[in-house]
Amino acid sequence: MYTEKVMDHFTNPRNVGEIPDADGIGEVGNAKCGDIMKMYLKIEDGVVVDVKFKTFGCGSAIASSSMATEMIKGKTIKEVLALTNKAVAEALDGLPPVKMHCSVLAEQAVKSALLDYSKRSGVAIPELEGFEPDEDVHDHEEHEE
Amino acid sequence: MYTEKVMDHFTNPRNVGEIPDADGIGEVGNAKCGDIMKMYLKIEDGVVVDVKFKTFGCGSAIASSSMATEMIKGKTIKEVLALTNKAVAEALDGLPPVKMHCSVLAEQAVKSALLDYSKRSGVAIPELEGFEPDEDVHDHEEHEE
Amino acid sequence: MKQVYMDNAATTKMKKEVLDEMMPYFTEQYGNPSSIYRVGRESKKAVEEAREKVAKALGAKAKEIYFTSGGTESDNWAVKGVAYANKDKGNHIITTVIEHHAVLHTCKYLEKQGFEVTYLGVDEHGLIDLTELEKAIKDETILISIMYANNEIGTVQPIAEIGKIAKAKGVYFHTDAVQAVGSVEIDLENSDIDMLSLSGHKIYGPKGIGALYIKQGTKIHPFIHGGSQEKNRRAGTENIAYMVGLGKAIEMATADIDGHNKEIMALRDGLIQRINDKIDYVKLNGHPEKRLPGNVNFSFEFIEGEALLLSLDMVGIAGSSGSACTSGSLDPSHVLLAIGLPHEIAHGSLRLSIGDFNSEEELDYVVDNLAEIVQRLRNMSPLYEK
Amino acid sequence: MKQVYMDNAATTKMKKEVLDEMMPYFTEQYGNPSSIYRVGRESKKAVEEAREKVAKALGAKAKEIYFTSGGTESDNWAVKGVAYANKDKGNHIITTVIEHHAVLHTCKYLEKQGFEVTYLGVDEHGLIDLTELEKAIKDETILISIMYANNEIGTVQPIAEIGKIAKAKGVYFHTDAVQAVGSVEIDLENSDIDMLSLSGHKIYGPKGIGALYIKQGTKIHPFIHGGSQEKNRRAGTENIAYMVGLGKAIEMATADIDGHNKEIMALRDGLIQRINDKIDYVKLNGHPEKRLPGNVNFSFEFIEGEALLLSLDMVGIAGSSGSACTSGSLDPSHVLLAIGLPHEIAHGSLRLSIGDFNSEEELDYVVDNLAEIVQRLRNMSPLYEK
Ligand SMILES: Cc1ncc(COP(=O)(O)O)c(C=O)c1O
Ligand SMILES: Cc1ncc(COP(=O)(O)O)c(C=O)c1O
Ligand code: FES
Ligand code: FES
Repeated sequence: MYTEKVMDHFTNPRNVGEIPDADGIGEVGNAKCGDIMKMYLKIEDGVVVDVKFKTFGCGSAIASSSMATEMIKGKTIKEVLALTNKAVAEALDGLPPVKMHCSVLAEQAVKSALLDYSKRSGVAIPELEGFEPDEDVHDHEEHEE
Repeated sequence: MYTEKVMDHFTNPRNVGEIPDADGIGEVGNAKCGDIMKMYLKIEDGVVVDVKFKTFGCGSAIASSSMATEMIKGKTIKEVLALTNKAVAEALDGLPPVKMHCSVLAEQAVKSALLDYSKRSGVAIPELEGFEPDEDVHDHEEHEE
Repeated sequence: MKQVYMDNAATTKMKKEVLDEMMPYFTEQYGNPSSIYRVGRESKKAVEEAREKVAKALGAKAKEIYFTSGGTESDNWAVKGVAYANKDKGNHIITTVIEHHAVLHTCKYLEKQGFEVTYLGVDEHGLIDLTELEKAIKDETILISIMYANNEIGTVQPIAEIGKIAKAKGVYFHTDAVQAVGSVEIDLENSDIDMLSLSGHKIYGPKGIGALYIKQGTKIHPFIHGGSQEKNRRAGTENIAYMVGLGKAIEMATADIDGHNKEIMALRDGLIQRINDKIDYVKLNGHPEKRLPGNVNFSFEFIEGEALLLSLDMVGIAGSSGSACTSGSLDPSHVLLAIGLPHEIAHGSLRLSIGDFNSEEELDYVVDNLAEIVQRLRNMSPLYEK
Repeated sequence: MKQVYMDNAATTKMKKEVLDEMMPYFTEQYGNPSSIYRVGRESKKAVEEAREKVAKALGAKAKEIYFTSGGTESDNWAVKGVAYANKDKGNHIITTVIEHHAVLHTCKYLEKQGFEVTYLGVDEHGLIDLTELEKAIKDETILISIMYANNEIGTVQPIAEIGKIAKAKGVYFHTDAVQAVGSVEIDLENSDIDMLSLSGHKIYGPKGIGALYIKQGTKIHPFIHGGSQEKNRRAGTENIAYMVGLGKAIEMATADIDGHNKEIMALRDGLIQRINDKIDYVKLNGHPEKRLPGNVNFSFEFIEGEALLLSLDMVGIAGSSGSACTSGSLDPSHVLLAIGLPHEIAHGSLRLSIGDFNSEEELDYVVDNLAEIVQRLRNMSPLYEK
């Protein structure tokens, strides 16, 4: 079902935890499954010097969080902004179609954290203008197909 | 499916054949399956001294014919008239429900032959008044259930 | 690595005795039971003997037992067959929100075909309310379909009482007993059940065989039309080997239900005890007493089920979150939501279902690993310690 | 006693290679394919590999193959599934009078549910008339269901032409290929077939497994509702062992159809020749050329089929009169009546169907015994020498 990469990141997730004095914190939830991801960024001179996450979610959500943190650590904000969920999924050697949205969660968590940083620090991030992580984030309705 | 008795009478049917100078011949057909049975009687002094049959039909029709001939040979007309299809089936240790009508064929063939004898010889057989083997004897219609 | 299979409610390993009885029908006994020659007659005999065994296990008559391709087909047949055969009388069906999808999705389909369906709710333990059931019955009601025991939380419904109500109102009563057979004494002759579904692979028989009990006189359409097999009611060349297997499996499963349950329940209660002792923020789902002897279903707060299952799998433990059928889905179990669990708690549920091959010593292995895994996942969870 | 099995059109003996591949799924590989743990994933993999094999054998895509419980279910699904899914478009179905009961009785049922069915007749060889087919299509026509090859007389229909007509008129085309698979080259990707039914036990696989090919984009309802197996289109816990068996069986059956047919046809033509030479008042039923390689169907005047079958059985020969499914019935075969045989001649018919396990030397045994039996029964018949 899952690739070895996914299982590796799921079993030994990188950068789990919190950053008490984070510069930006993003929390997103996925309307489809009710899972929640929280991302903490430490940013110095426009560079992500540290990142941690906490995830309540499925295996691929955890693996996606872990992979995303690895992919953005040490990167500039610009570079981080370029991170797409597709890139995360590819870095994991792919996700099952029904699990692609878990990688979206990771992308959104990162962007949310950057937005928070922008708000707190006053550093404008024009690319995030209009960005809103899925609106019905906490809509936990069941939806029978 | 069939009892040993049925299989015995089917494999080694008794009294197969024709009686060229028969005193009574009965031929009946079964509307349900299109099978045909022909019964020849030789009657002397009110006693069936010889009997033969020919049957175009299933295993239990052949066995029923054979058994019926055995059961009436040497019997008086009165005794023969008492022969029921149930008795034939019982003598065969039973027939499958769907095959009970094959024994009816045997009973009717015997009665038809007696009727023929009565007509030819002028010997009245009051018990057969009104007897008519199944009317639509040659109705070969298919009947989808 | 140690392998501990704790998903016996999803499917069971076939027993050797069952397979042994099936084997001849995979080799020399291949005749078509509809044929009149020897090898066909022998197949026919095997089928009828298997039917006798199923009937005997349930206190039914052999002619009331029809073989199907599984519990799902049995459920489809019962519900659709009665619905279409009785639509002149009415178009209303009553079922519950916690049925297996085999009944639920069939009902949803029938709704699109013009039938009306009432889905009864359940209480926090998964029990229906008999008064509510009675109230739901109306003139147009033609069928009540309520499962004997739930596959996820193990709750056993008051089947006798439901039957009485159905009978009093002249409504057909179907019960999905796929999970109940072998765990609950069933005596159909002295019951008000009109139809009952069962499945082979839940009782150490093969997967892809089941049966539907249809009480004599029940008005029901065939579901699969064709040849005259199964007395013209279920067409298709007979799966002789599996029928024989089901016969053997149900014979074994019902030989000593009480004794068997005692053993399984000892394991179950031990497992529940240990989990309660060792892990905090947990909740046992389902009814404390009216539950299947092998069913353990816990919610672990702050974590998600799939992550839990994957982690257990990595140490060789096979469990399930809700029903196996929903594992492709993102929604939490409809059963857990129906008993009132909030979405995120329903999400963090684990079913461990104990079967005949489980042993006392496996439980320690499970609980030790489970405790560790739960802690690890909680440490990753943004909801924990909040 | 010598045993000669000549009823391979009714069912076949499973090949050893097929059983061997199935065995692990009866023992250690018992996981539910819907589960995410190891033993479940392995089952899932086995199912998908089997699906690939079926797809490859038919020139289809794996995702167009759905496993069912047999040919009968496949036929029911195709016909009912399309009927109900397209009833907004129309309510008219076209089929033939010589279909298997799995299609015929399904159509009869649908007639009672408000559908209209045209049953095309056939000529003396069992072939439909394409012009008649074209004329029968009207605006309300939603489905044409015509069998690839007939099970009783072996006649193979002009499937490509039928497909073209169906496509031109925008009508779905289903074909029951239960008897054709393994005997006819089938390349679904380059065909106008929208649905195709097949069955395992006719090709040396297990009884109780089949498949329905559904071309992508076909509008069809699920037939068995429930869990999300088979991409939500055919619910029920998977019969993994049989799926694997079907995969292997179809792979073997289609590995070298031409070479295989040559062998079987040599036997068949030898048998036909010998019967014609040795027995008088006989008539070969079915098409002289367009027939299945293993099908021999003769009428023997003046005698009745069951008596013939019983007598053959007593010398160890297994044959059939018409289809196995009608053996409980008193009516002669609907197929033989449809090709114009009078009732009493249809009644005296015998199908000997040759399979992979038959040998040249068995034929002598069959013909010698047959000649003797026919004579014996004729001597008992009031119709003979009339
Ligand atoms: C309660 C219940 N009903 C029906 C089914 C379906 O049975 P099967 O898997 O044999 O189709 C199951 C199991 O899957 C079940 O647990
Ligand atoms: C042409 C045809 N269609 C359908 C079927 C039914 O297939 P199954 O026996 O797998 O249900 C058969 C055989 O019985 C057949 O010969
Ligand atoms: S299923 Fe919810 S994030 Fe993966
Ligand atoms: S079936 Fe015709 S007489 Fe037996």
